[in-house]
Amino acid sequence: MIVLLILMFLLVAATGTGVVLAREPRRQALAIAVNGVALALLFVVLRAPDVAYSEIAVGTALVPLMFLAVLVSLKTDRPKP
Amino acid sequence: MPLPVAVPLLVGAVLLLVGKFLPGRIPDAVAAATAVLVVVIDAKLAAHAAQGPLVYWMGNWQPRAGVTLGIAFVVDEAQAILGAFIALLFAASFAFAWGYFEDIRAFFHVLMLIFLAAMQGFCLSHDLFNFFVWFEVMSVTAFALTAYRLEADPLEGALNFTVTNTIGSFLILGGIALVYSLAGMLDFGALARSLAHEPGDPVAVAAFCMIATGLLIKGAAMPFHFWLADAHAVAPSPVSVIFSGAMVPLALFGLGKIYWDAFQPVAAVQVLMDTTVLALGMTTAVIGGLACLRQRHLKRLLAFSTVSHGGILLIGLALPGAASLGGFLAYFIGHGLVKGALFMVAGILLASAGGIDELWLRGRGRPLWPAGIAMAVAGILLGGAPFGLMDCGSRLMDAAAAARGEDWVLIAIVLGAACTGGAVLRGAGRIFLGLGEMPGEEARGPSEEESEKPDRPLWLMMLPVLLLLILALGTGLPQVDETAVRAAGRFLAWDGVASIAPVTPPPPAAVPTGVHPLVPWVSLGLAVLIAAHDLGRAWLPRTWRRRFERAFFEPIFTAIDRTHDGVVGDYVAWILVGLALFSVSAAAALHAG
Amino acid sequence: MNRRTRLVVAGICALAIAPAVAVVIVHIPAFGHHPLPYGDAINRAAGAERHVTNMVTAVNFDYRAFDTLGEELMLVAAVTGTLVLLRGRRGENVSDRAAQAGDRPVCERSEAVTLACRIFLPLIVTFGLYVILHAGLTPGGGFQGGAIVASGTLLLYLGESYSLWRRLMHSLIFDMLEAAGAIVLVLCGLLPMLSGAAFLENVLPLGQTRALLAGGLILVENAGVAVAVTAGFILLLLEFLEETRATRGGEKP
Amino acid sequence: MSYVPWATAAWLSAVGIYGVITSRHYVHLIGCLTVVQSATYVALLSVGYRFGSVAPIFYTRSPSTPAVDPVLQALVLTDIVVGATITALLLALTLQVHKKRGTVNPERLRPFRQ
Repeated sequence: MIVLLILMFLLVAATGTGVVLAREPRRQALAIAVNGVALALLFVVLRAPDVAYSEIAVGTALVPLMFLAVLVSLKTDRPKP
Repeated sequence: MPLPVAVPLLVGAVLLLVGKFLPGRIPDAVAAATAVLVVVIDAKLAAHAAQGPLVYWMGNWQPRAGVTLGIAFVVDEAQAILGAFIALLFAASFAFAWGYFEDIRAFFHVLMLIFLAAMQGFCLSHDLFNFFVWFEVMSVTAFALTAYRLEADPLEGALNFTVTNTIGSFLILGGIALVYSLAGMLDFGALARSLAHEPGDPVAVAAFCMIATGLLIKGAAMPFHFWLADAHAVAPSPVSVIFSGAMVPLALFGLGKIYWDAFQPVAAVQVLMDTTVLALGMTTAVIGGLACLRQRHLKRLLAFSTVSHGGILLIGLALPGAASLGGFLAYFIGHGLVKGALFMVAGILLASAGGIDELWLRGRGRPLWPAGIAMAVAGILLGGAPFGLMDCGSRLMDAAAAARGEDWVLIAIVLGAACTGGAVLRGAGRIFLGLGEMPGEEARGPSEEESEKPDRPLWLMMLPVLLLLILALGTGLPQVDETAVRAAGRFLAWDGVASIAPVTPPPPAAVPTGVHPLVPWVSLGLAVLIAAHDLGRAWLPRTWRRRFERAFFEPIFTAIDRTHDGVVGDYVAWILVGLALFSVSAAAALHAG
Repeated sequence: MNRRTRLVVAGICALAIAPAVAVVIVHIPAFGHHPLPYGDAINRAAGAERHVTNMVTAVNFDYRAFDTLGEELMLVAAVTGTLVLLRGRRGENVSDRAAQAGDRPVCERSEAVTLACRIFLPLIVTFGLYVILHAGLTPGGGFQGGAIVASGTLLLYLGESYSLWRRLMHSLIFDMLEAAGAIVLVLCGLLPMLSGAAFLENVLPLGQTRALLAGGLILVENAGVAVAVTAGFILLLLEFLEETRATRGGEKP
Repeated sequence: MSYVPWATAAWLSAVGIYGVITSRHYVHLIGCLTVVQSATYVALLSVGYRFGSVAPIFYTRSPSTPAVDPVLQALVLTDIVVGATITALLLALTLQVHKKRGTVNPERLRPFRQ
């Protein structure tokens, strides 16, 4: 159990670092989703299934989707100089 | 007792539902009526709380066997009066904004009503996490309201505001986690009881530092204040009224609340409050005042004056005792009234004269002379005039500082008041009298072109201004000192423990009188001198200008400009500086204890 | 400050903060052995008092329902703010139909994708509803289920077409649903007061433990939250996706 | 073992703040803020954890089984809403700023440029 916990904590730390280091925003949206999955797994191990559900729904689905939508519209948007 | 929160929430939600179908001015009227209703409820609560604190458990979850299960509101006079004042400011702001926002679906009113409810909740809540929830609701509505005009500067200001304040709220959450790991409780009273067992615990001190930093970011103390000038200067004027008049001081009051209600038993936290927070307050008062002199964008000028007066409020909070807390309460309300009136004057200029740049506006305010008179009166009050509600506040702080032999604290108060009052008087003289042909340092301050919708008659906009100024002037009676000190004394004695233990009235505190009767005059004189100097530069000898100003003031002003550069990364780095400051001084405090 | 100065400043500060963090980490009560009087009291009492088996739901919708009220209004405020920000420029009039994608080619979806989405959509929505309904019994609740349903509806977009999704997801309806959810929550607080009880006091009959309809007021609040969250998140997605369409002449859908 | 959770939380917030300070793209900056936020989830839930306990759901168990703290889980649920709403607002602000200024580099966005 303890080993599993330590592993999960390290995984979350690593994926979180990955989110920061993914400087290309489109890749970062993916990294956020991965981090969300890692967090949700950690929450399951920490005996918090309720929180894990909402992290899955929000952290891996809704938030990265909003990021992607914004990135697409930033790309298509041609501002007047 | 939950009504001050529930009523505006309900009205806000209903407005969101039916706003699309409401014609014309109905949302204005409904929102203003709601704010007035909240004033009435709060005033009734204040009257009831005169006998003793009112404790209300949401969902009727009374504590059981010493364990608090639910969330409590604890209302005493001080909080109820503050709540009533905030709602009053909202009512004035709604009146000022009458017809200003007639766009889609009353969104403005919905956001403002939720904002009002959040402030009431923040003010009355007695539970650490609930306190955070209302703090966060307050933030979210404030972020959205800042960007309401959808121009470039408001959007950038809102981004800086959001990023810095979000980091602040994460810090508060971290602090909550630390506290919970120690006490396993969230109610303030239960926390205080639990923390009293470990007076020297570094975890408790760290928790306090994190929560305090979060609140000081919102309360715009040095070095966390950078976002304020960007956000308050660009928000719509009726919103700036609330930001400067209520939101920033309320965050500081929140700091007082978590300190007196929960963390006071921790010895090192007391030391921190006495030294670090006091020093931050003094620096903020002075730096804010100097930066204020530098501005030509009128709303930005007012924003920096809020920073400065926030510093003065922080001084009142950091000095212990009922007298200085009473001073804080009086100054809170007095400053809110005056600053609200000033932002409304700025709004009038934006709407009727079509600009906000002090130099551009020179002489153009003449047709709006009533606003000019209001601005001058407000400037005199800000400058520390020996009458009015703000004077009550500074007199009490003066007495409290003198009682501890720390009279030098007054220097910061006088400097802050004089600089901000001087800057406002300068603006009034230049805009409404056409004085000051030759601009000074302020000429190189940043500015931009903007205006607000010019469709409201002057008298309608002047009405709330007059109301606020009359209140600020007319309530400066000796009885106010007494009420403020009594309310503060009871807050200190009751508020923390009321949720878990019966309370008895504390012995009535003596009302101290200011020991330095000349201080207000010095401060006001200095303010007038500063204004006269800036407006009459053309007549000053050139050597004076070259030698004195260039050598002495220019480096200061340049440094201020450089640091307030609007880059969010820098602001976050400054937050780290503040955190480092807290870490070092907390270590010192623990070591000393 | 340029980036390097900023990093140097931050680094120096980090050096000052790091020892403090280390001291805190050493002194914090050991992981896995915290005193948790509040949580234990709830775990002991809530099942018997509120006839629910999910303690998190009991906390969220009863013991600390006042937090949830604030949280929901925060969501409403944020959604309203986002609407102001994104709709303000486009104007209200166009927001009820799909914005023109300009001269972009409509990409054809492969039948496999359409089929997969048609299969998964009902599954996800059903699962979301299940999570909402079983708030009192098993993990989940209005918030989690609402978020699941909201993201599930996107499969319509993926599998069918944007304009169909847009037609079904009529924004006015969700505006009103969101407001209605918030009103339900506030009324959950206020109505018990009419009967002389406290704000948010659970005055409804509690029902049987382990039954679906147990918990009294918890059920109503859960429903209100579910409606507000579903509508709020759908609105957010709607506006952000609309934004990707609103400009003409983009090269990529 | 006892230090790992707190170290993780501290690391996440440090690395997130580093990202915020050095970011060149506002969307990236917002992503870094979500990392700082995840530190608060980790810290809160770690405080509520207890060895040898079950989740605070007693559908199939007796309520006397030792369980982890449900209050903190409720707090984290609220925290997640906070995060999602703030992210949405920030993204909307970024979009609009891009329309007005044509850039999303935080270092080029400064209100009141002289």
